Amino acid sequence: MAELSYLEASKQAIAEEMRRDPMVWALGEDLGRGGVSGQYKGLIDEFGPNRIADTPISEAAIMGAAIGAAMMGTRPVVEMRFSDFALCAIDELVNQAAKARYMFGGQARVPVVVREPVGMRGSAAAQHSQSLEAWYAHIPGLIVILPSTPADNKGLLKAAIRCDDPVVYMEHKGLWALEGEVPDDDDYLVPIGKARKVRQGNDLTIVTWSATVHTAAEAATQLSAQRDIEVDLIDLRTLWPWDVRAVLESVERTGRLLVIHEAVKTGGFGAEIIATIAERGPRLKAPLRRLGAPRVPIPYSPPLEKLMKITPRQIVETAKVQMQA
Amino acid sequence: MAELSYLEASKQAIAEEMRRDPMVWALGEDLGRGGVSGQYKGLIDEFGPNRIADTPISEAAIMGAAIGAAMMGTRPVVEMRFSDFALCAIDELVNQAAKARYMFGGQARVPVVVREPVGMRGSAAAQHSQSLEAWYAHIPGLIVILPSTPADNKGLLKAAIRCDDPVVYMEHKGLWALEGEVPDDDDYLVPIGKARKVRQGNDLTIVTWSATVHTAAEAATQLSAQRDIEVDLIDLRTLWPWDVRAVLESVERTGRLLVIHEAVKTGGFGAEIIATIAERGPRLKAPLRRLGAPRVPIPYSPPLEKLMKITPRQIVETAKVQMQA
Amino acid sequence: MAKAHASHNLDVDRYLSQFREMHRIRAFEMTALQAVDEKLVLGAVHPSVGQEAICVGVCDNLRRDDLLLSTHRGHGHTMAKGASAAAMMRELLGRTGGTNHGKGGSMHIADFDVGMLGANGVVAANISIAAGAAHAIALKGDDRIVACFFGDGAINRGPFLEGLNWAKVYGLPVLFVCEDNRYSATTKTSAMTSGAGAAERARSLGLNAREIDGNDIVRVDEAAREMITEIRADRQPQLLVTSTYRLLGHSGFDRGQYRPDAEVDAQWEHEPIRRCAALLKAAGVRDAVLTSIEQEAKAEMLAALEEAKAAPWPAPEIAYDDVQDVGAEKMEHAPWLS
Amino acid sequence: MAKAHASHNLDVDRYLSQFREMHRIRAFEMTALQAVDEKLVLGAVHPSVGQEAICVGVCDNLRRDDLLLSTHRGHGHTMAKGASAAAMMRELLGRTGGTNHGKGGSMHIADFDVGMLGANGVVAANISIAAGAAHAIALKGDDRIVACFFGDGAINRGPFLEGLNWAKVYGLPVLFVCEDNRYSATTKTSAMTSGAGAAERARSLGLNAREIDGNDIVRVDEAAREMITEIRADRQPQLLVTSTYRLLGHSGFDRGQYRPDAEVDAQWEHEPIRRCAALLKAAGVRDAVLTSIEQEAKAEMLAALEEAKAAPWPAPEIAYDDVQDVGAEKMEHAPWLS
Ligand SMILES: Cc1ncc(C[n+]2csc(CCOP(=O)(O)OP(=O)(O)O)c2C)c(N)n1
Ligand SMILES: Cc1ncc(C[n+]2csc(CCOP(=O)(O)OP(=O)(O)O)c2C)c(N)n1
Ligand SMILES: [Mg+2]
Ligand SMILES: [Mg+2]
Repeated sequence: MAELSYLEASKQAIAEEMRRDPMVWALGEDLGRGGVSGQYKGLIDEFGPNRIADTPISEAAIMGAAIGAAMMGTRPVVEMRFSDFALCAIDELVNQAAKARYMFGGQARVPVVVREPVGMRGSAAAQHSQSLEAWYAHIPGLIVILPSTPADNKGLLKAAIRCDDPVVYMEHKGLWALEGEVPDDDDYLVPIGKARKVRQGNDLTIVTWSATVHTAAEAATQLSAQRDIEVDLIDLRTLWPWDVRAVLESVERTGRLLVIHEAVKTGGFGAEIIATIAERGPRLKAPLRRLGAPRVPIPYSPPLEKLMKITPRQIVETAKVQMQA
Repeated sequence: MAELSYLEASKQAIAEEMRRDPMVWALGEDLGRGGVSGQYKGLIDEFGPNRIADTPISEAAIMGAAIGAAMMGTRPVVEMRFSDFALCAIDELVNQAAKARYMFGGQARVPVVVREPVGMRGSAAAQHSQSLEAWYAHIPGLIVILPSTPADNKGLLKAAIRCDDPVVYMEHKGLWALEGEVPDDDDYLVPIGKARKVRQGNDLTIVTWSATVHTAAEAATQLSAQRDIEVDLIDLRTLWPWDVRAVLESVERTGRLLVIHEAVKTGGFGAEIIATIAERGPRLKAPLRRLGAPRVPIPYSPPLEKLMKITPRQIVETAKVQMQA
Repeated sequence: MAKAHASHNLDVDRYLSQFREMHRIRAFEMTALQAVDEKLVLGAVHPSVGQEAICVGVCDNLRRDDLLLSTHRGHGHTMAKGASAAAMMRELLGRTGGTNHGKGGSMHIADFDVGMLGANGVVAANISIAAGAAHAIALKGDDRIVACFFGDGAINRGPFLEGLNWAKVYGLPVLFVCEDNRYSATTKTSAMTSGAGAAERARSLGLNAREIDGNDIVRVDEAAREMITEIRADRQPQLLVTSTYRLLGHSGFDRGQYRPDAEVDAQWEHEPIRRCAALLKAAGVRDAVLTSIEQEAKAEMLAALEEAKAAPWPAPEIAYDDVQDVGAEKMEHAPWLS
Repeated sequence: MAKAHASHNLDVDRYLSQFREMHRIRAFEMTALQAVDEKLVLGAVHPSVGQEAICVGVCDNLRRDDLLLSTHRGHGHTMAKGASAAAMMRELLGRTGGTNHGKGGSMHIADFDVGMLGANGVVAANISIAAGAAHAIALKGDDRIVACFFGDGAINRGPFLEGLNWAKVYGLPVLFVCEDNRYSATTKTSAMTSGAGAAERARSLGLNAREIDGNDIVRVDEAAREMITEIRADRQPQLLVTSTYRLLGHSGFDRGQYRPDAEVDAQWEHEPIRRCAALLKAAGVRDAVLTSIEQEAKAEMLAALEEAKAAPWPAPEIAYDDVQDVGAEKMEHAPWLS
């Protein structure tokens, strides 16, 4: 175990996988100087410019080329800088990467990992703050992962790189500096599709992912300390496939479910979770609930941006309402 | 009233709006020869090539140029041919059109109508069959409309053209030939955000939109004739804004809700509807239910493609289960 | 009419073989269109009738392990690269034994065994994928090359710029081939294309580019051979622009009536098979030989159609296969079963 | 060092005014960076320090009702087009009275009153939007033109091809301006760009293109004037490629340390304000005049910053305004209130 940042953990994952498999390479803008947030810093020294490849500002070609290179047996890690810019490469990701294996009748595999950092951070405004994970979960063929801790950002990224399916891998921009214990193990893999129990409780199930896990954990601490409300807090970690079993087990125990995400509430993946649980018809002590951003583009000014974010206080208030229902 | 096809109705809508407002124009590939399905046939004779504009195969520029032209006070109708190709213009639609007004602090308006026909039809396969309406409903700034009848395809398209917000307007490829009564009225507008009651009943609420409305209507007829199950059938017509009130009123009456769409079930807009209703916690007689496509790309071969489609039989079977719960 | 070639020099065996291949492609297309008319094929079929010389002239100069990326109009390329016409016909009919097990159809036809990495339903999308396939070759350091076909309409989409720039920046062995058949669906491409065209655009991106008559099999064959030889040696991308004409409608659904009869009729005079026949005759090949090649091709494709009609439909379960390894839905969970 | 101009011919009033404007831009940028350091501005700020001559030389030749589309590096263009620096500074600080009411910030700054239709956070996305704005002008038949700026990195994205083709196909009055500052964020653009560059690419698309020294205010001013005059008359798009250098880091977060000191130091010798000062001095303008212009500009921007700091934060309700007319969520329904 070592204390690493979320950023360092991802870099360790890439370095280990690149050492392990010469077919792994990374491509994206500015990677030679470390990438926009330093996620690749120093890798070029070990692996050289062919495997830590700078690219033109050509998101569509970055994705398209990665697909062709993946079909030919390499394992590209595609860096999209921010998930917002992946919108310049959606045809490639959704019409090509996600469908190639299927429409070619199983002849192709597209083992790409598409890194698309999400989320609000410091007045990044409407075109640099989006969390569109729900889109990808809706697309057959894609896997969707959103790590929330340094350890997961090692274990899930390694699992994603070893996976033969195209993976949309969404780190959160606000978590790069977060520190935590990370296993040194070269083969430390976190299984795709398994949720993580952050905190055990019997009163209210909270399901969330990415940076909001930390907001929810803070709220859970407050709820326990101030109200004796014990939250069963689940970090979903992967949206597709998602851990229905873990969520269902918890909700059957607590009778209460709150799903929280930073993304816009309307049409967010929280809806899928609520709908799936509602369809199973478990016995409930309170209506199922979601918290998410309003259906508003992310504003720039700090106090306005703050209004778009889920706060511990909101979670506490919502939980109290659910406990009273 | 005249008997018109869904296709003719849309053409009438465009022609009337173009006569009414010289700032309305249409642009897209092959429009001069009527467009890929004949939706524009003959319009060039009345309005000329500047207002029924052929374009290069440049979806991104079609959308981008429409945005610039809309910000400057014209009202473009953007033809994307199939919704699948709009994926080549997602940055323009989502990062630019949807956000321009907001991020410029109200200085811009982007009154574009983006026509993106959806749905499966006759072995169109994985890249020509998608229904991604849920994506757009998740994006602040966008309006999402899916007409199911000729009358609506006149009234909603006219409303969309007169609307100052960007509208994603999704006709269904399988409905072009559908005939129905269409009001002659030049000012026949169907309000955006109001659902249509297709059939009145007190046993089970079915909410759906686009071509599936007709599948559900057939099932409802069978359920009534064979089982005395009376379906309250709601054609949502617009997904954003959607008519929560109409759905809630119905579910409170029937105690049962089934949402059906042609799109992939996972992460489809059905999840949003189920989640919204679940959060309100109405008294239910059966668990909320959805029907949608499996999370599988659309296959080509007719018997496989058929497996992806909702059938009246499935609806009937699901309704019977809900009635027994 | 065929341009004069030094027919005494003509490699008769080679061009007889290419003549046969062109006839096989044409017969495949005509048979496929017949299957469309008979509603045996429901999806779109984009025939390459009139463009056969480009398919054959280029692909005949590729090795089996070279790679090919194609378009919606991909039957000719695929056959010329060596795929089985019978399996392709089954694919068009959506049957068992189709190249893609019936899951792709005409627009997604692929045969990885012969290096054919797929037709594509999105215009120009194959360009950056081709660059990427070549990128993998470069990373692995082998000596294969990639051929990437696209139409004249495709040069107005972003991937043309991004993909050609990519191939040149990284020094990737791709032969890009633009089939300029003058039309983009119902639109005259020239009216929607600024500047001097594909070759000039490619040159501005630093690629060597050549423009040739794409209906002249000898010209195509020679140009492709030279360019492929260069590319295999210097690992730099090039563009071959071939002028041709789409003799039929855009697809099986289109009669192409927006084009004046006179224009179309004139083009039938210049079509590549007739021109190749003239060359072969001038080189001494007897009419009967040529006719029997044509007849054999037609018979082969009709047999392929009959055989495809008799082939079984795919089992329902395969609809759920090959989506993804992790998180694949199972047929047991299919909505109508639950 | 400044190239020699025929200084006896120099329109001193004109270039004094442009000198002042360049200083105002530089002072704005330096003040904005100071505000970043003081954490008064949290978002990215991309300064145009070193590129002021392009902003001023081009925009000074536009009419107020002409239109402008800009990039992430848009402060200079916006000021040169006539926007209020005070309102821009408020925008950067996210305050009431900002050009965008604090909702856009540096990367989305816009002032429709002066025809400035927006900076853009997506590289190259403004190109097709600019073509569309010109398309509207053409449909309406008025005589305005559109100026569209982008960087050297932007020419590798699809919109460069699609947008320039569009403008030429429809005959639209756009002056495209490429600011070639040699870098795309931390990457040397030349390493990622094939062929002879932006001008050659534009020519292959049928546009007239000129390449000039973008640090020479007189050259920029003259070239822009000539090109704008032509565009206003013949309604055809053109491209002006200006070579320059990004003297500072990519943004307020970047110190630009991947560039050798010697390279950067050398470029400070060629920067446009110093060169303009030399010209004006040679034309007889006294040092004191130039110095006082610089001082005034700095004082103006420091005052703008002070004023912005004192300005109130926007009211929470406006976060919910201007999303859309139909189906807008209301603040009452905000999650933390429900
Ligand atoms: C991105 C995209 N836009 C539109 C279409 C619809 N479409 C299919 S083929 C075609 C014309 C293509 O013209 P060209 O590239 O010249 O190829 P050709 O059909 O002439 O072989 C169009 C517009 C598409 N498949 N993909
Ligand atoms: C589509 C897209 N990709 C990546 C980025 C991130 N990014 C912002 S500015 C920039 C460099 C742009 O270089 P250039 O066009 O030369 O403009 P300059 O910054 O030099 O003015 C990059 C890569 C972006 N904003 N948009
Ligand atoms: Mg063509
Ligand atoms: Mg630059």
